[in-house]
Amino acid sequence: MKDKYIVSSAPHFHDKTTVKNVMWNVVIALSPALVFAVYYWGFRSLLLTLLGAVSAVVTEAAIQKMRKVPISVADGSAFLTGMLLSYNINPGAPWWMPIMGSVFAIAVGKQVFGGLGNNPVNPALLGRAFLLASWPSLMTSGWLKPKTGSLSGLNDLDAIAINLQSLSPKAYDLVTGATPLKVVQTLRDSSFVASINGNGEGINLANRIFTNITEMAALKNLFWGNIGGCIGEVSAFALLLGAAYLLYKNIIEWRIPLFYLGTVFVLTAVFGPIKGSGYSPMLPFFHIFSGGLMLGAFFMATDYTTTPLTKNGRIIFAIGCGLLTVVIRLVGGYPEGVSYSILFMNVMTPLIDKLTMPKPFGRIKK
Amino acid sequence: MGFLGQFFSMAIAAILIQNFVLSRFLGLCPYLGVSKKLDSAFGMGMAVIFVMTMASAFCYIIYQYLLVPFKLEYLQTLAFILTIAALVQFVEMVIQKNSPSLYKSLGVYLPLITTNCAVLGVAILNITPLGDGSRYNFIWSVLNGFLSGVGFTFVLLAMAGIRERLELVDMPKSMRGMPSGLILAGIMALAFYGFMGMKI
Amino acid sequence: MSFVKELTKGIIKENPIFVIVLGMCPTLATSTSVNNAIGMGMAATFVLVCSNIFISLIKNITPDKIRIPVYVVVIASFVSIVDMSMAAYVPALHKSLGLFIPLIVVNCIILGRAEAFANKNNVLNSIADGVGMGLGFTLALTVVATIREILGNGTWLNIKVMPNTYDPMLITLLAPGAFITLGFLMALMNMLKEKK
Amino acid sequence: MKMFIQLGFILLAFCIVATALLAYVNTLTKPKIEALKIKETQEARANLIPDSEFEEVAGDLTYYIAKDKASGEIKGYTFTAAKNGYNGAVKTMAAVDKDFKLMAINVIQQTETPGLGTNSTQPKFTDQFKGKSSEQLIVDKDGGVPPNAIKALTGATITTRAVVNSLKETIEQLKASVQSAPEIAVNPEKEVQP
Amino acid sequence: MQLRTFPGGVHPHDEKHFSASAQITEAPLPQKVIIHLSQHIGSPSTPVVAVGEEVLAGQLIAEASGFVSLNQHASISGKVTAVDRFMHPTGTSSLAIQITGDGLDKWVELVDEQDFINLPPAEMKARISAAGICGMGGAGFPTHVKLSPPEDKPIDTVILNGVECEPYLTSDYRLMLEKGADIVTGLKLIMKIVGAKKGIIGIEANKPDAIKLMEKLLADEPYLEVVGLKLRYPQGAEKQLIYAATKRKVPAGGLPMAVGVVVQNVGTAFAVYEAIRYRKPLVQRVISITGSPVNKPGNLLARIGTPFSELVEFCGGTKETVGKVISGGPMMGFALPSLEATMGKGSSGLVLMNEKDARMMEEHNCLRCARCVDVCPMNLIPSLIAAAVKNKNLDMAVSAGLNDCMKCGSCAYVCPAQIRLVQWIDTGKIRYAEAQRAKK
Repeated sequence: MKDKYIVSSAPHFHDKTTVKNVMWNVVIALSPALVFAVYYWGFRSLLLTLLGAVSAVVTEAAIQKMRKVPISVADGSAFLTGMLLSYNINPGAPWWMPIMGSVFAIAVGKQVFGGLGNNPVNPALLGRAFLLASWPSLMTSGWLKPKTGSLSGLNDLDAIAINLQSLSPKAYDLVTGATPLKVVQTLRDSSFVASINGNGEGINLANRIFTNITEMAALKNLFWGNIGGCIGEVSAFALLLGAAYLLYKNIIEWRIPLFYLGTVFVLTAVFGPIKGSGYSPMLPFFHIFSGGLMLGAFFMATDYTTTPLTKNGRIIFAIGCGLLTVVIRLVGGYPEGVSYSILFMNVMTPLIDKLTMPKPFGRIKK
Repeated sequence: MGFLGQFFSMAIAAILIQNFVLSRFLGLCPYLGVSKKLDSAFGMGMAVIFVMTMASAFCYIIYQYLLVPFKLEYLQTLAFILTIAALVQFVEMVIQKNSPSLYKSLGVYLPLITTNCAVLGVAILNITPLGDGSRYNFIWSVLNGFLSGVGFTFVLLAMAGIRERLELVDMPKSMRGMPSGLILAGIMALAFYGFMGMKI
Repeated sequence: MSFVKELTKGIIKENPIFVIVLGMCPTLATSTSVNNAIGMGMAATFVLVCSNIFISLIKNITPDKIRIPVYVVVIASFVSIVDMSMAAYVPALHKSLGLFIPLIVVNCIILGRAEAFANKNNVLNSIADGVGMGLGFTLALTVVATIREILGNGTWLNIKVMPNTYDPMLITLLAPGAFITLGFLMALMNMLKEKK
Repeated sequence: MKMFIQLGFILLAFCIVATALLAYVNTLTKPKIEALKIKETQEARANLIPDSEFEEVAGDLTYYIAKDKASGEIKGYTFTAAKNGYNGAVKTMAAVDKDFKLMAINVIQQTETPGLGTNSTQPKFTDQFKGKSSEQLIVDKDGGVPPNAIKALTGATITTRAVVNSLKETIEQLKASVQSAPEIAVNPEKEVQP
Repeated sequence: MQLRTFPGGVHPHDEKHFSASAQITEAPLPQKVIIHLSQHIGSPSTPVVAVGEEVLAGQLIAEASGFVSLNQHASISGKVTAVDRFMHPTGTSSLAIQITGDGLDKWVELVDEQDFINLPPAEMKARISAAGICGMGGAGFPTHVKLSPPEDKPIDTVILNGVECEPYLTSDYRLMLEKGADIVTGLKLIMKIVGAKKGIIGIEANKPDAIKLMEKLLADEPYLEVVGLKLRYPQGAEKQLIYAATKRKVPAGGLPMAVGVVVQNVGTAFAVYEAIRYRKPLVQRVISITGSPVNKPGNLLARIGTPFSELVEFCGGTKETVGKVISGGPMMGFALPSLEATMGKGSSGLVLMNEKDARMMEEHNCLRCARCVDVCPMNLIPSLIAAAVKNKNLDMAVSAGLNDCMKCGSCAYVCPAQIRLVQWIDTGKIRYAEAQRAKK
């Protein structure tokens, strides 16, 4: 019998989506944020991002060569990991930071378990957690000021500054020298409020900064990225642009971002205000646009490998992420909790999968 | 802070912040040894919660009402380990007699618990003075034992979930078993870092 | 001949940590500095040797049924002795090892050697086994501690070994670093074993 | 049944031997340990306020009155303060002078993050407390202005706060205690000569 | 019209344009036919002719060897020249009867019963059984068995499957357009046999003219209804079709009769009509010969047992190098090593693919992207089953739903890592069957 034709099992027809185009599409979706970062902080952000991405690729290739398995860096997953890792780094960080992070992310986060698809947690976030644990002071200070604005996103600094400087020079430093979430975290800290001024003026002052930072003008800066922060967290607008592309391309699914952002929105609306400050309807928007939430919700919490398989599982996952993010932001030791919440929920993913195992069609409940 | 608040903060600390396994390095042998399957991890976890709670109670009583009055604190280690060993034996016997099905699911893990340092660890920690010099009273000792056990079980289950998943993938040969288990524990410890410094 | 064999096997071939994988808890907890590691190793070695001697001596007079409780009593006694002596003579070390000294009682290595070796062998070999295993444990601890102390603090046995420009990788001193360091060391052992 | 009793006896015998042995070791080591403990705290106090003798005042707050060895004049007070830091309690031993200004501090117990919070034991950190009154105990991150404020440890503001705030509170407490027990503080005649 | 559907599923490019407008044409008489003894689910038929015997078209050449079996008839007149193993439409080799034609196409005598609609159901069923009809959608379940539900499972609804959700295939579509009235009659006959009160014809939205035609034909029939269905694969699978059309869920491991439904393919309904009215055995059917390499893709009315090579030749041969030949649709069909296989009763199409489309991609690690979970119409986790099979963990595979899978291929279609999920699941099913046998 002559075998002329290819014999394989069904189906003989395939969707066009491949691992490769999924990964590179995510890279494309991430690039607007980089453009914004370069605009605000200069070419240093581009350099750091490339350092992270390239060292991730090199690490992956080196390990695969050592293991004598096919080198698969062309699929873009290592590049993406490195890029995401750099996006979580301060644009003013030393040049070796993204390299160390990427090497750790790829080696410990991914290749230990056999590479793409096997990693239990998001390698980029693991890399960031590693950097934060290893060099906490370098990771949490030395923010670069955006070319056109202030670190905390407060535009009318001069007006506030006069009032502030007379009351407390340190509070002035806070407003001018910290990222928006750090400002809010400090304002929530009763010992800070008590220490700036004993006779009640401290509280007034805290309330005033709190109100200002959640006002429209400051929110606009958050939206466009005219603030201090990590490379990729810069602009909510740029990230939403990329997210829309991924949603359109059907690469990410709406459930995780929606429920994640929704949970944060609701919880910060209820628990976000500080004692004594009036209710600001803009506060939940502040929380949604600030820090790494956009980046996390659309690009990290949607990572296929480390999120639950079922739709219900993904909803539980997203709500968990939102809840933890708010808990860490409001009462935690860090101003930002996005990466830790996602990491934690990544660890919980197999259990969520177990709990939400779907019932086969037509199977009767026992 | 009321009782509930204190309970809550103790729970957060025992489960998330100062988890026995991930932060205090206690109970690693069963953590690495019995975390290959979710079912067995669950059985082990339940057994550990039970024994840790009981051990906290008994060791506290023995320390407070036997060793301290007679100035025999130096017998602490000996007394505790014997108490725990006897307790485990006793529990095993009781369960075997009264609930064969429970014995079937927990029985294999019980003897292992005697040498689980988490149990002895919690007993000793309960009688160790806290930062301000005070010690837990009986109720809080028992709760501490219980909550620490819950924290242990929690990470054990999470670990078992991940390892069950990793069973199905192609891991490098040299990483299989203990090495990947340890690295996973490290990753989990990092993931739990977000709760550090939480003001409750 | 057999004495030497029993003595050396614990160091590499049957290393309690890397090969038999026992006694993880103290390995991870006390390897933040070489100093602590050696202290812990010595304490455990002392208990291991003493309990091995004692158990080997009494192996014929202990009824099999209460073998384990007796071992526990013996081990716990020696641990208490070490605990008290360290508190009296090396208070600083005692303080930094803290909880993990009484926890030597439940260190699987000690009960494991009692059950697997001392119970079946004569006193002399039991001493050799105890010393060998103890040294192996100490050695393994020291290796882990060396990596952690150098990377995490830039020092070895409190002597500065890294240049001043080195920014210590703090994670190696923390719990995650401990797990990951030991994990990689074990993977390395596996790789070496595979090559053989 | 008989066997059980027999086994029980053997086990009991072992326990008794063990207990006896431990009791013996205990008699040897206990005095040493206690002496060490006392010596340690004494040394710690002596380091804080040299050339003094210390007198314990027990109460809500246990503190020590330091008197000059030669003149018997009150030089100040030492006490310990504790507060939860990043990871458990941070305990500090401190000395204040008669005006309740800090003379020296020593962080004697902490389990903070290695490399960050652990730096609280280093002189670089503790030296800046010298001469501060309780009003001046403010962490710079909380709005204090150096040199009057305490410069926070890099990456360990929470540890710094634990030290600063525990001292601040305890000094206030000390002030109250000292003032409510005037007979000891102001009547040097009552003192018993060694 | 409200379009209905089922949960899960995929939406592959339908690629029906190649042959959708080609009218059904009769294929020339083949010189040789090969009639397989097992073209159906159940025990193979028993030959009743010997080599060398002369046969007429429509003559019984192999009879059912039990209740769940099928009669086979000669599809051309000629001489039986071999009873041997030949290539089956699924690409394997199995026992078949070869008839070399005499070119005369002499038929057995057929009737034309005028009052066939009023025949007693038992007689109808006997005629169907005699005609050797099986499900013509591909699975090949003997129709007379399907129409004999046990007493305790009353059937209230008959659904005609005009979904044709497989990409490329158009044979059912053309049949509906050209023989619509006969299909409706077939439906009524089936309803009569099982005593159903309601008849539904389910058609996907990409065949609007078929829907329109059927609606016109059913305009005066209060108990018959056309249900438009959203474009989604595998809507033609029984359980999915039943759910889409009636919202009833067939229990796992159960048959449609458990929820009072019988599903028949539109081709089957046509064959039932012909069998009851003319006593005509099933010896020919419509098959789509399609795909980009085919010069003149078409829908042929061809004799059962015609070699595929002759059908392709009749369609003008090929214009580019063929990479893959698929018997059936591209989602569930079988890739053939060569064109020497012959069409069977379940052959609804032959799809040819050029080399570029046929290229196999490398299998990657599973990304856990969960696309397979989202599309699985049976609500399973295909990636987990496949991984469990790969790791020889049969218990896990079974508990994850190995035996619920109907191999529709939706999961493998969407998998970005190109994992051959169906192949793994198939391997699992085979291993499971072996394990069960070993247990006994």
